Amino acid sequence: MADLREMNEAELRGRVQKLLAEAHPERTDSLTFRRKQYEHGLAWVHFPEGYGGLGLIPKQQLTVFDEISKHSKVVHHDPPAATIGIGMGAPTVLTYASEELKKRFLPKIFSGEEIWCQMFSEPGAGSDVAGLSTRAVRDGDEWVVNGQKVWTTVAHLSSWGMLIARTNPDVPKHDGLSYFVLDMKAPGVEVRPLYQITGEAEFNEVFFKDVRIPHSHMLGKEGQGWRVAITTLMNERVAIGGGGSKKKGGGAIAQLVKLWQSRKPGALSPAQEVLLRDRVTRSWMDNELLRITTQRARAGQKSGNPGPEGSVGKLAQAEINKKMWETALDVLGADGLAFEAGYALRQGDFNVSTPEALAKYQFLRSRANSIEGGTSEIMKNILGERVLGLPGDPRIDKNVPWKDVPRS
Amino acid sequence: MADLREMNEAELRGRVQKLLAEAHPERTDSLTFRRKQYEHGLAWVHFPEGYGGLGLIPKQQLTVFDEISKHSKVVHHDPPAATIGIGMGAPTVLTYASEELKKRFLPKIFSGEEIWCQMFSEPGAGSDVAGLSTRAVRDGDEWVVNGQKVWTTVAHLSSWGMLIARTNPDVPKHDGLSYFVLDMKAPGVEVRPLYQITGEAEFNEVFFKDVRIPHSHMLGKEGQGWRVAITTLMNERVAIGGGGSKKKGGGAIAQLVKLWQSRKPGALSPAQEVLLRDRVTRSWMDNELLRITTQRARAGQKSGNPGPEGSVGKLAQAEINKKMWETALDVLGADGLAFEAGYALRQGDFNVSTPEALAKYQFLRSRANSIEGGTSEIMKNILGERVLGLPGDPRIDKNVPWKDVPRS
Amino acid sequence: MPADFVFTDEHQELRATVRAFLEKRSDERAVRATMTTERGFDAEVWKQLAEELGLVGLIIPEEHGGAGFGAVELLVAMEEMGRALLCAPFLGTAVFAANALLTCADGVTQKELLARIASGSLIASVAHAEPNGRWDLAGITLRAKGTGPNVTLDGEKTLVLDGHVADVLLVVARSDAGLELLRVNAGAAGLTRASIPALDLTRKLARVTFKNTPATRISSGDQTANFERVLALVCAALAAEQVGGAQKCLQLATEYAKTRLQFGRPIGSYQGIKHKCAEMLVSVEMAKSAAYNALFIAAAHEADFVEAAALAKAYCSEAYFHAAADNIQIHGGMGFTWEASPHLYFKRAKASELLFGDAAHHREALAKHVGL
Amino acid sequence: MPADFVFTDEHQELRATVRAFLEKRSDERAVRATMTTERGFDAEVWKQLAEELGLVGLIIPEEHGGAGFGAVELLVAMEEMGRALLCAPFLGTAVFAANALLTCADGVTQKELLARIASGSLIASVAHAEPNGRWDLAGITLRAKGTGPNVTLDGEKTLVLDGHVADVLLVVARSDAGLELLRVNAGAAGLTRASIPALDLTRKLARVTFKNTPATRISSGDQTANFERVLALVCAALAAEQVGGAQKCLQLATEYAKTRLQFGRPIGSYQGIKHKCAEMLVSVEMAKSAAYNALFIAAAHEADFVEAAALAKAYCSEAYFHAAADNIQIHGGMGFTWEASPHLYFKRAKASELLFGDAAHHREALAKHVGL
Repeated sequence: MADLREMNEAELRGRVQKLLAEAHPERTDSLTFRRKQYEHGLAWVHFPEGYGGLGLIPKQQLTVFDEISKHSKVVHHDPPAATIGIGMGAPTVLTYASEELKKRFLPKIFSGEEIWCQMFSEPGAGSDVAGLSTRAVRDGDEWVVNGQKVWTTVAHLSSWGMLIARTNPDVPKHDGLSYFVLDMKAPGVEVRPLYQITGEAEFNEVFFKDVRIPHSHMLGKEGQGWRVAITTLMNERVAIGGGGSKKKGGGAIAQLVKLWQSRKPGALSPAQEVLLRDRVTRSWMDNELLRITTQRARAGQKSGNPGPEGSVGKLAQAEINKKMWETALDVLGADGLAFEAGYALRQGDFNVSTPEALAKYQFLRSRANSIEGGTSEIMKNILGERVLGLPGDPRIDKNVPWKDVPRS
Repeated sequence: MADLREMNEAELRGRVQKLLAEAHPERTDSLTFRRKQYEHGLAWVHFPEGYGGLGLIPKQQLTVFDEISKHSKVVHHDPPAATIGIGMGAPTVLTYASEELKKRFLPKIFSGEEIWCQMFSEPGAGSDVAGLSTRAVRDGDEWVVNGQKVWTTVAHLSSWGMLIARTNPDVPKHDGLSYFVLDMKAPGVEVRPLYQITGEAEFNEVFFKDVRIPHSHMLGKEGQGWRVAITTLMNERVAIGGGGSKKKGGGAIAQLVKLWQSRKPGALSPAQEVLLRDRVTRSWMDNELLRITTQRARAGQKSGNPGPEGSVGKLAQAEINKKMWETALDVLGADGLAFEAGYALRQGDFNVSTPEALAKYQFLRSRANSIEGGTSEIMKNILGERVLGLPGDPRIDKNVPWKDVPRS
Repeated sequence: MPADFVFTDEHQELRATVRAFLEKRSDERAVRATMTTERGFDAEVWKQLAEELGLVGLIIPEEHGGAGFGAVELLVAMEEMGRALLCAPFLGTAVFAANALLTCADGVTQKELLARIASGSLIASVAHAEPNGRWDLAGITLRAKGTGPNVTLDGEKTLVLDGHVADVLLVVARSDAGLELLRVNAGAAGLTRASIPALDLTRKLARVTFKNTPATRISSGDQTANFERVLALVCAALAAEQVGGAQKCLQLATEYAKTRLQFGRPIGSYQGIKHKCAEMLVSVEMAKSAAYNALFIAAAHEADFVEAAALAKAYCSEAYFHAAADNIQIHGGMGFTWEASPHLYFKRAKASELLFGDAAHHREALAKHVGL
Repeated sequence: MPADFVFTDEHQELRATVRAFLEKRSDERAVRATMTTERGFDAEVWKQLAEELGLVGLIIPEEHGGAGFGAVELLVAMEEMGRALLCAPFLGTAVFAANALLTCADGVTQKELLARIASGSLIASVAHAEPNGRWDLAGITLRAKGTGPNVTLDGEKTLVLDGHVADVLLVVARSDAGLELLRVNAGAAGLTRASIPALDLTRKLARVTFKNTPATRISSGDQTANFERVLALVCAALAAEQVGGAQKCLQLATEYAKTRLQFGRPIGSYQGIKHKCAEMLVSVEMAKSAAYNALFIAAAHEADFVEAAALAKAYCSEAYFHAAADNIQIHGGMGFTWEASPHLYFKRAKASELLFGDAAHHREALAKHVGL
């Protein structure tokens, strides 16, 4: 992106005040306000002028929030369903889309009028995303898409989807991909909820049957899809950040401690109590050290010498989390046999009323932690190879036409 | 081997009585008696007549022992140092050696006059034995050997060594090996003790500098070394057998239980006591289940449908053993900081006076359990591939001349 | 005679028969259909289990219309049922209730109830656990009020296997005599039953409350010692069921690891997955040893059966849980979806670990037996 | 201010200096030579540590001839010493004794002893543990007999760090006042000292017995609370040493995995080894967090230091042990030979785990602090 400048604090706050003068959050709905915010270049200050930004350094966005909340009890935050579009879609569009598409997409992404989803993973391409099979075949000015995607959040609410598809099977897997913006309402697109172990569906499956996409909706060039996708994913990383809570004993572990302290008196034998206390203590330690490790990572980045502490979080948290909720269920003991919430298949979030209900829900939900966003096996490879510098597994899928690589 | 017959019980016992009449263990030394035992074909009854056997089925050997012990308080068992020759050397000699060598070697192997050792592993060839580098180069009627072997028990006591060396580096690794019987007193053979974590040396390193072996001491043909070595190793397997003790709570676990029951009163807090009791109980369970698993394996073989229970022993025992002795040291607690035995570098066995001393020795010695005789990683590959039928790792050292395979 | 762990041809045949039946009548589709029903089992399948296979009366003596088989046959049946996640009141009625009657009840009651259990026409459930969360017999506080053959009950029992559909409840209660077994019929006054929404949908549990409810004494004298043996058999049988489930998880994980390709290779060719499978194999074989040992000892009526049952429940509970958890992990994304099967085993594993006391509970009991 | 975990340029410089020195003067050859000596350390190296690097007086205030540094500098030094398996009375004299004097002793004694410790001319050891195997202060039973400044001692202390070569023993004993710190000089009557053959040859321990041995009071009033903080600092420092050792084990294992080839490939390219290394990395980083946290909190004089020290000793003890054990495993056959280095770390790891209470001991303490 073009060089970003730092605007003088007062001037920036002045611009925010102008926005507030035109549309005050306490007196305007989110949609109207966020449209205005975009027009004023206060949506993504690090975006160029005319695209919801002012070409400023990213951290000045904080000044914007600060100034808004200073003057308004109401703050129109990013609508939850819109975060993927705002966080990942917008930067990709900005970097790779045509002038026309930028103007078309960016305002509605930020306002929340149009929800975006990301369609990369496939049933046959989990850890190995670049091995994906969804095909896009050129037909005149259009591409015809057939295939299936999975693990797509908010697909059922989305107007647009970021799609990688294979446009050339005769080259090695990374080279044959292209990136599209897909109209989720187009004929042949079918979205189905994907229910999980808990009965809720946080994700969807998306099926494509002869879906047509105008060539103009390709981002980047044909065959550049992987590079474009990296841009999208880099911004995902930014969105996620380090694990662990901010304060000692905060976050999930506080729930386990509450559960432990309110355990049923007499249900545990003295010996079982000692054994479980030790496991609860281990979980407390794990969570505390995860928190501190994240702090160390921040310190390392700040002081300009980041170490491995920044890379271990995902793996550690997944395993720690699973173990913690296993302990929680054992603390519940016989009461753990009941699952009051039930398994009604449903979309949208599970609502957690009590520490007991949370423990039971998380005991099940946390099994996904060591799989979603990179399995623990893949994370160990990454740590072993990128951090410790160990050699990789012999690769048989490199420099081979995708169509010749064995697939499930 | 030729078909073996079953001799009528009485007749066999009769032959043993003849032997006893000529030389009674209570009145003859081991050497003399075992020479006679060989002459009578009662050394290895499943060997052919004239080679220390009678061509009988192996289990009739038990009748021989039974009859001897029936008539003699003294039994001249295999001399400990001679077991490798008797158990592994003899069958290999019988199968692959020339007439002359059989006559030359077998009597003295059985009598214990000549100790044999096995020289397969090398510093550079541990899990990957067939990748060994010790070279043997033909020079007229002799072979000239240079290289190094390791993990060689009783090498310092041995007259003869079973040696595999590389006679052809230009073919894939398994095809370029030949098998020799080496005179351990030959010039250029140097045996050095290999001290372990405990300070004792159970093993030796053996170095070869221009050592000459007559061609006639090659067993099998040139390039057949691996096949011959398999014969040797198969008989090792027979010699070892399944882990675990015979009776409930017997064997090593009895020592840990004794240690636990005699723990220092008041040294552990009540909570620590509960935690340690639970670990001791886990070790008790592990050992008991290992014992039962071995029984199940025997039952499975007897009933003719052996299952996976026969394959898990080595891996399970190694990990169980290490964990058990870790627990033992934690039971000792502060007293575990002292190592009364000391670390004097020495050959021959550690003598264990008390459960405490045993625990401290085994805590160190058991670390080798998951490495010696096949690392736990290799055992997991074997279980995964041979028992569960999972596909192997991609191999880059197959069908490649040995000299072109990368080595440390 | 000591446990020899030899399965006779009859045992192998029994296993083959049960497996063939369950593969037809308790496949995944059937399990999913049945587990979401209120009653929780398929009446027709239950009828076949009783009449065609004679499994419901497996451990009931022939004089009471059962097959008169022993603990080894029970082991085989439970292992297969665990493998198939069978949804049926087998553990509750055919094992727990039947064995409680055989061990504690008077002849008349035995005569009346056992035959009907064996024929599949009667569901009986033992009401044992109470809301205090304890599994040990000392935790039983419900009082049997009154002297003579008829008493009344006021209080609550919970986690009663299939209690919501039971025709007869066998209630373990306390009196001056000690622990007694009481009979309460389904229709009894002041009896209310509510099924409990369960973590594991494949095994139904109920809460039972008594309000001045009439009950009849069917045991005489303190049943504590008898009851300990009854619970031991239930735990041993459950351990065998856990072994069957764990073995199936290993099989499912291994099959998936062979067929699922990533980066052009079966994931089972990566040591990360391969070694996980190998570790599962080891613990499944150790678990088999634990469960088989308990039930061969039971069959031989040896003294250390209660100890062996504690060992079995302690070890198999953890082995099944880890196998089920690893099966999810090896299945990757599909592993935690509703449509794939791993979560069914995972929930059964955790529930059967908690049922009748978790691994730590049984290790504690074992330690006492062994004198640690 | 809360722990910010920022190492300043001065810290980095200190680390570089200490590492460079130890790589020269405490390489494996030096460690093996020193660990088999009776005294257990190289007097010349000790002199250099004191005079050239100013490490012996690291935490001793400048007014007492020390460097007057804080806990973060101590963390850096201990981490490097652990990495190098330095054989020296650093933990016993420069940390335990020095801190005990600073926290508990009267001004005169401080003035007399601290300067000599800092200069490297005096070895002082705290005699704390007794043969009862306990590490908690309540386990201390040795009585200080007599009133007034001079008392006598009869009894035994054990596991005294470098006690066999100490010029001064600082004895923790009980009197009606509570716990006191007493001074016993090397030559004192009735004092006998025997070095203990140690599991870990790189750290010397001694048994000390008193027979009507004269000692002087150097503290006033009950020192229990003070002593708890002294022990906490020793544990935190030891945790930092453990982190250094664990980090070194990870490095050695990784290097070996890169260069050791089997079947034509570096063993580190197999996931079996690679994932083991990755797990080591995770636990080493978590261990760093534990030790750094404790010592940054100590530097900031925050209230929860004792809690943080328990957390650090509990976690780092296990992390080091596992790293050392895995390092042996990854080294294969060479891993358990005397000539290879892994066993040196393994023994140090286990010994430092047992020293001042094992992981379970400190988890129990932590649980009390946190209210679990």
